[in-house]
Amino acid sequence: MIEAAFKGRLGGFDLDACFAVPASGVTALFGPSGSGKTSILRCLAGLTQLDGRLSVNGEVWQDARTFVAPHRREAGYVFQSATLFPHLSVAGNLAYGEKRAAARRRGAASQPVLDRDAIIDLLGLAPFIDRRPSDLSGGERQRVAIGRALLAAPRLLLMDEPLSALDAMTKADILPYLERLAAVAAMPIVYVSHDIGEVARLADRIVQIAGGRVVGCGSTADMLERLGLEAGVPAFEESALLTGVIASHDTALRLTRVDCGGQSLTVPPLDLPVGQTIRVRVRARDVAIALQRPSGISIRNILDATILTIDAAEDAVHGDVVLGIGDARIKSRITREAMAELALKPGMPAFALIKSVSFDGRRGYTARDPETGADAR
Amino acid sequence: MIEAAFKGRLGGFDLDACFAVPASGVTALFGPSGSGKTSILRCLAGLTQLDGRLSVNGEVWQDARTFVAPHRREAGYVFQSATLFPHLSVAGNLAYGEKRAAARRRGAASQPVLDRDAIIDLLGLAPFIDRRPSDLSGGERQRVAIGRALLAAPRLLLMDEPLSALDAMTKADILPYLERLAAVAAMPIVYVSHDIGEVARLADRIVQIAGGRVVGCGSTADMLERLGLEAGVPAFEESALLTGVIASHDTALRLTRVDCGGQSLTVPPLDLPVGQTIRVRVRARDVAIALQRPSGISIRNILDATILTIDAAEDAVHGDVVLGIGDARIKSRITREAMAELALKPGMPAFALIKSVSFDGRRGYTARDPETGADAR
Amino acid sequence: ANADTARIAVASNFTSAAKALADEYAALSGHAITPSYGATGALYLQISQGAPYAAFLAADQARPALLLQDDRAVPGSGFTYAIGELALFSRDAAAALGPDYLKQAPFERIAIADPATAPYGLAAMQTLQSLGLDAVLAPRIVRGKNIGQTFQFIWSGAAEAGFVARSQIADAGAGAHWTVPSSLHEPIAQDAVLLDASSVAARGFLAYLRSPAGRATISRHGYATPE
Amino acid sequence: MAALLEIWPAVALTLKLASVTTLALLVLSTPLAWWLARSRVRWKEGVAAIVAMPLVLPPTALGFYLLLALGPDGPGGAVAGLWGGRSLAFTFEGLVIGSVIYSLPFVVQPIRNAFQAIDNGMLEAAASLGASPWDAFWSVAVPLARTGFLTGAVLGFAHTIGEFGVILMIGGDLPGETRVASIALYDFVETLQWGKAHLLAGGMVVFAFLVVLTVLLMDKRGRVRQ
Amino acid sequence: MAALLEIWPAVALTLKLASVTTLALLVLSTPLAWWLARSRVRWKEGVAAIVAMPLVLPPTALGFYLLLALGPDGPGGAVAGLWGGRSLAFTFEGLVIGSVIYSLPFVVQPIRNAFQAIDNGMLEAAASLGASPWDAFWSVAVPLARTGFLTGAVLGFAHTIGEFGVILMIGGDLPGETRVASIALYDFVETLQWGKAHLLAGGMVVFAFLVVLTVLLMDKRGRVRQ
Ligand SMILES: Nc1ncnc2c1ncn2[C@@H]1O[C@H](COP(=O)(O)OP(=O)(O)OP(=O)(O)O)[C@@H](O)[C@H]1O
Ligand SMILES: Nc1ncnc2c1ncn2[C@@H]1O[C@H](COP(=O)(O)OP(=O)(O)OP(=O)(O)O)[C@@H](O)[C@H]1O
Ligand SMILES: [Mg+2]
Ligand SMILES: [Mg+2]
Repeated sequence: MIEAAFKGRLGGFDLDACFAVPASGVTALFGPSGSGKTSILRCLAGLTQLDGRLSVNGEVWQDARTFVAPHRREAGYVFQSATLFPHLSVAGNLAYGEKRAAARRRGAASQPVLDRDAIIDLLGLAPFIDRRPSDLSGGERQRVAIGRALLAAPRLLLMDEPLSALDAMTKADILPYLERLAAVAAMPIVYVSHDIGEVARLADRIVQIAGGRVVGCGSTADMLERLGLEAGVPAFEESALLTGVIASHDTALRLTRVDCGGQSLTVPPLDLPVGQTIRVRVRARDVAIALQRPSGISIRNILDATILTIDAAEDAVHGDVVLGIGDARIKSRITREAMAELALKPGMPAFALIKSVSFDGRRGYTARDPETGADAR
Repeated sequence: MIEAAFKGRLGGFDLDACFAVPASGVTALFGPSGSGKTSILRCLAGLTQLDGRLSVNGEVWQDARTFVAPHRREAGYVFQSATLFPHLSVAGNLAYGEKRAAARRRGAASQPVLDRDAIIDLLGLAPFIDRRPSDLSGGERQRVAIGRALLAAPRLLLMDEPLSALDAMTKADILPYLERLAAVAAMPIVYVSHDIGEVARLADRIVQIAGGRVVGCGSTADMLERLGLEAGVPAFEESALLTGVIASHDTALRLTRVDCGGQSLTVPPLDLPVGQTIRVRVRARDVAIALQRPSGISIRNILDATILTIDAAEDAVHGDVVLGIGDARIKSRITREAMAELALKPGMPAFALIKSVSFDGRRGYTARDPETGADAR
Repeated sequence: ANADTARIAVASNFTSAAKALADEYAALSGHAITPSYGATGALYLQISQGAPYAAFLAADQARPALLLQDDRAVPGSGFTYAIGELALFSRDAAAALGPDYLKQAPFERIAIADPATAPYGLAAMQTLQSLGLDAVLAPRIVRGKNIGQTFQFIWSGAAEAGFVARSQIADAGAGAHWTVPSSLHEPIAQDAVLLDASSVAARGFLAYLRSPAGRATISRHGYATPE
Repeated sequence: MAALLEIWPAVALTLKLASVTTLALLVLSTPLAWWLARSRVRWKEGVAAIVAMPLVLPPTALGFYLLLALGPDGPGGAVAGLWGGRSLAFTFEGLVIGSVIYSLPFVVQPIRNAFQAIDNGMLEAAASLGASPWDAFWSVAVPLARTGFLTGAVLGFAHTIGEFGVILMIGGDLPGETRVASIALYDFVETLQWGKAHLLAGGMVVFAFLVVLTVLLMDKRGRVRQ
Repeated sequence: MAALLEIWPAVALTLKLASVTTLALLVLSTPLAWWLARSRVRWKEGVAAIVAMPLVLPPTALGFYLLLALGPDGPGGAVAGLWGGRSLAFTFEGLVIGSVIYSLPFVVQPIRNAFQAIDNGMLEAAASLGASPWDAFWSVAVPLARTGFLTGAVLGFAHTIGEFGVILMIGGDLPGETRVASIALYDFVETLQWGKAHLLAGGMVVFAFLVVLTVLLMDKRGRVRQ
C-alpha cells in the first residue's frame, strides 16, 4: 500500500490530500489545471515537505518524526517540464541515475535490471544519444527524461504528464511498455495526466483531485463511470468498463472474441492467451440501442440488455441510459429524440449495439491479477 | 498568403520546408516528435535564420536581401515551454506585449483591440494575476503564455503546442475562442499540435511535416482523409469532413438538423444561424453500414449512400469502405468479418449509420467563408 | 605680506616634524603650508610628472639632486634640512640593546628598511657591515619598504628588534632603544629643494627650516641638523 | 572629536570617489559585459583578459604607468588641455579614471556572467512581443542580471574605498582634493598614530559593512525566484 | 639576461603564491559560496558583507592588522607554535593567508552567484535519481557553476599576482621566501630602474594575459548551452 496524507499551505494554496492505494500497478492523479497534482507528487517524492504521513509498502517515508530524504526514497520522477542536466549529453543524463542505481544494488539484493538498450530503442533515443539537451526538440527531451527515470530503477515511479509533448504514435509505443513495466518490475507508478484516454488505458485506479483535495478515489472502472458526472472530463469521453474472459482468436479475420457474462463480444485481435481476464473500455457515446435485433448491419456486437435507468433532463442535449448486461453495466448516450421515439422505459429488454472497432487495439487493455487491480478502498 | 521556404542545417538536422497557405484562419503544422515543427515556427518568427524566403500578405519578411528583425514582424509566439518573464508578475507579463502593441498602434491606423478582461476571464488568470511565474502550476503557466501572446495583438500568431499541459475542460473553453479570434481579428494562426482532435477542430488546413520536409499540405478535410494512411495518426482517429448547411434547430429536443446534399443530418445543437455552411468531422470508426434501413434503433443518422471503394488487405484488422453521400464522401471502418457477411461490393447501395452524438458539440466546427477555408494549393 | 598657501611634498618619515613646522610657520608668517606625504621615490615621480608642489622635503639627497639636474627645481635652492639618526629599537623595554645584542643575536628576525630604496636601510646595512655582522645576520633580516613599515614590524612583535629612525621612537615612546653612533654609517642627510620659484610661502618655509626656531623643532623630533 | 574633524575631508572625498567610481564602473561595464556575453567574435576573450590585466600589476606600478598616461605628456594631458588643464594627474577626474581601470574586472565579470546566464528564450519572447533589442535589454536582460549588477557594485565600491596604491600615485595626497580615507589611514599607520588609525579603520569598515549589507539585502528581497 | 636572472626568484615565488592562493581560495570559497547561496538563515547576508570587508581597508593597513594577527602575540603565533615556529609573519604560509583573505570576495561572489542561478529543479532531479546532496553538489551544482568558478579563479589569480601592500607588510620582503614579483617591480620603479621595471611589468602582464585567456577560453569551449 501507498498511504499518503499531506496537509499544508504552499504559497496561497491549501493542500489537504489523503489517499491509500495499493503499491502496485498504476495510480492516476486526475484533476484540472492548478488542482494540486504536481504538489502531491512532490510530497510523495519528498521534494516538498508538508505535514503529514507517507508510507510505501509499510515503510514509513514520512510521519511526525521521520522524513526520509528524497534521494533515499528511490522514487523516480519525470518532471512536468523535462529537467535534463544541461551539462551532460543524453547518454550522460541516462547514465546518471543508472550508475547510482547500480552502486546501490551492489550493496543490496540484486534487483531486476532494466534493459538499457531496450529503453533507448523504445524511446527512440539513439539518433541523438550524444547530443546536449539544448539541441533536442521538446518531445525528444521528454523522452530522454522518461528514459532517465526508468534507468534509475526506482522503487516507485512518479510521472507528471510525461507524454504530453509526444505525438500519438510515440505515445502508442510507450504506453504498453509502461504498462508492462508496472507489472513486471513490481514498480508502482503514480501518473499525472490530462488525457482521459491515457488514464483509462494505463491506470488501475484513479485518484481524483480538485482544489487541493482528494474528491474521489477508486478503480478505473468505477471512476470512469463516475467521472462523466463531474467537472474535469468532457461528456465525450464518459465510459464504462466491461470485464470478460478471452474466449477465442480468429486469426484469419483477425478478431478476438471475449466472453462477457455469457455473451460474446468481438474486439480487435489481442495478443493475450485464451482464458485471460481483460477489461474493455466502452464509451457511452459508442453504444446505440435497438428494440429489435437488427440484421444486415456491420455492427458486430449486439448484446442482450435490460434497461436499468434512464436519465434525461429537460434541457440536456443527450440522455444517458444505463443498460444491464449480465452482471455488468454499460452506459449508452443517445439523443432525447431517439429516447422519445423508442419509448424507452426501465425494465424494458433491448439490444446494445457496439461497433467492434470501438475497442481499438491500442485502447483495449488488460487487467492485472484481481488483487492488484482491485479498488483501493 | 503566407509563402515560406526555408532550407538549411540546424546542428545535424536538415530542414528543407516550403509551403504556401492563405494568411487567414488556422494552419496546423502536424508531424511526429523531432520532425522540425518548432524549427519552422522559429523561422517564421525570425528567431532562427536560415536561407530562404518568407512573405506574409505580400510583405516580404525574408529573402536573399531582406531579413525583418523578429520584433518588427509582430508575430506573437506561444513557445513550447512557456517562457514567462520570471521578474514580472502575471499581470506584468500580460502587460509587456500589450503596452508595446498600444505604443505601435498610436503611430499606425488603429487596430481592433483585444479585450484584456475577456482574455483574463477566458484563461482563468484572475486568481493568480499578481503572482510570479515561479509560483504557478504547469497549466497555469501555459495559460499565461497564451494570454500574453494574444494581448500583444500580433498580426500572425505562432503557437507551439499551446494546449498540451491543459485538461480537457480548459481546452474546450479555449479552443472556440481561438477559433473565433482567427476569424474575427483577421489574425492568421500557425498552430503546432499532436492532438489530431484539436487540429481537426481548429485548423483550416494542415501542413504535414516529416524529417524536416513538408510531406503534405491541404485542407483539413483532405488531409484528415489522407493522414490515416500515413504514419503520425493512429488509425483510431481517421476521419472525413462533411459540408452542409444548417437547416433548422429543434429547441425542445436540443438538436440541429443539417442539410447535407439533400439528406438530413441530426447533430447536437449548434449556436449558428440557419443557412450557415458548416463542416462536420466524421470519424471512420463511427460509421456503420447497413443493407436495410434499420428501425427501432437509437441511431439518428441513416444516410443513403453508395459504396465507392473497398479496401481490405488480407492481414488487416479492419477494412475501409468509402461511401458516397451525394457529392461528399465519408469513410467507414468495419471489421473484415462484417464486410464478408454483408458481401459488400463497389457500386452497391447501402445505408451509412452515424450516431448523432458522435458530432460532439465541442468538436463539430464551423467553416469560414469558402475562400479562406479553401485548400492552399 | 599677503597670506599665501603652498603645497609641499614631504617624505613620510618626516611627517610629524613637518606638521609641527607648518603650524609654527603659519603662526609666524600667516602663510599656510599643506604637506602631502609619500615615499620619496613616489614623490619624485609625481613631481617629474607635474605634481603641484611648491617644495620637496626628501628623505635622501639623490632625488633632490636629480630634480635640480632635470631643471625641475629652482637652481641653487637645495640644502640639507635634517640629518637622520639611526636607532636600534625593540618593544621589549628590558632588552640591553647595543653592539653586543647584535652579536649575541637573541632574536629570530631583525627588521631594517630596504637599503635599495630607504636611506635608513642603507645606513642600517652600513652599521651591520661596520660591526662585521652583515653576512651572519643576513638570513634573519626582514625588510620594510620604508622605515614606517620597518617600525611596524617591530611594533607588532613580528620582528624582535630592528633599525629605525630615532624620530619614530620619539613619537612612539615605549620600548628600548640604542642610538647608533654616526661613526658606524654614513650620515643620513635629507635634502630639500624649492620647486616653484614664485611661491612666497614655500620659499619662506624653506628659510624657516634653516632658522634657529625651525632647527630646534627638527631636533625635537629626533633629527640632527647640519652645522 | 578633533580626530573626526581632521579626517572628515578625507572621508567625504572617499565617499564621493567611491560613489562616482561605482557609477562610472556600472555605466562602462554594462555594454562591455553585454558584448562579452553575447558577441560571437573570436577575439572577445582576448578583450576579457585585457580587462583583467590592471589587476596583475602592483597598484603603485600601475599607478606609475597611469601617472605617465594621465600626466602632461600623455593622453590625459591632451584631454585636460581641452578645458585648459595641464594634466589629469592630481585631479579628482584622474582618480576616478584610475579607480575605474583598477576595479573594472570586478564589475565586468559578474555582470557578464549574469548576462550569459540569461536564457535566450527570454529575449526571444521579448522580441515576439514587439520589444526591440534595446527595449528587451532594459526590460528583460538588465532586471534578470540584477544579482550580477549588485555584486559588481559591491565589489567595485568596496575595492575603491580600500584602493590606495594607484590613488596615492596619481592623486598625490592633496588634502581635500585627492587625499582619500585610505591614504589618511596609511599616514596614521605610518606615523604610528594608532588611536586615529583604529578609529578611521573601524569607521571605514563599519560604514562599508552597512552599505554592502544594504545592497546585499536589496538583492535578496528583489531576487527573481525562478 | 642578467635582469631576468635577478628577477627570476621573485617571479617563481609569485607563480607559486598565486597558484597556491587560487587553489586555497577555491577550496575555501566553494563551501562558503554554497552556504551563502542556499542557506535560509537571516544573518547570512551579514557574513557575505563581512567577507567583502578586507577590501575596504587599504592593503598596508589591512597588512598591519594581519601582521598583528599572524605575529607571535596573535593567533598566528599560536598556530605557528604547533610546529615550533614563532609566528606566521614573514613566512610563505602567512603570505597565502593574507592573500586569501584579501582576495576572498572576488572568488566567493561569482561562485555564489553561479550557485544561486542553478535551478532547484536540477538538484531535485539529481535527488530523484538517487544522488545524495553531496553527490549532487559535485555532479550537478559544481559543473553548472563552472563559469562562476572560472571567473573566481581568474580574478583571484590576477589579484594575487598584483597584490602588494598586504604581502609587503606580512612578508618582510625576504628574497626567495616572500619577495614576490610585485615587490620587485615596486623596487625597480622606486629606484628609477625603468628598463627592468618595464621588462618585469611587461612580462607579468603577458604571462597573466596568457593564463587568463586560457582559462576564459576553457570556459567558452566547455560552456553549458542551456
Ligand atoms: N509558491 C506558490 N505560491 C502560491 N501558489 C502556489 C505556489 N506553488 C503552487 N501554487 C498553486 O498551487 C496550485 C497547485 O499547483 P500544482 O502545480 O500542484 O497544480 P497541478 O495540479 O499540477 O496543475 P497543472 O495541471 O496545471 O500542472 C496552483 O493553483 C498553483 O498556483
Ligand atoms: N542545435 C541543434 N543541434 C542538433 N540538432 C538539432 C538542434 N536543434 C534541433 N535539432 C534537431 O532538429 C530536429 C527538429 O527539431 P524541432 O524542435 O523542430 O522538432 P519538433 O518537430 O518541434 O519536435 P517536438 O514535437 O518533439 O517538439 C530534432 O530532431 C532536433 O533533435
Ligand atoms: Mg502540474
Ligand atoms: Mg517542438
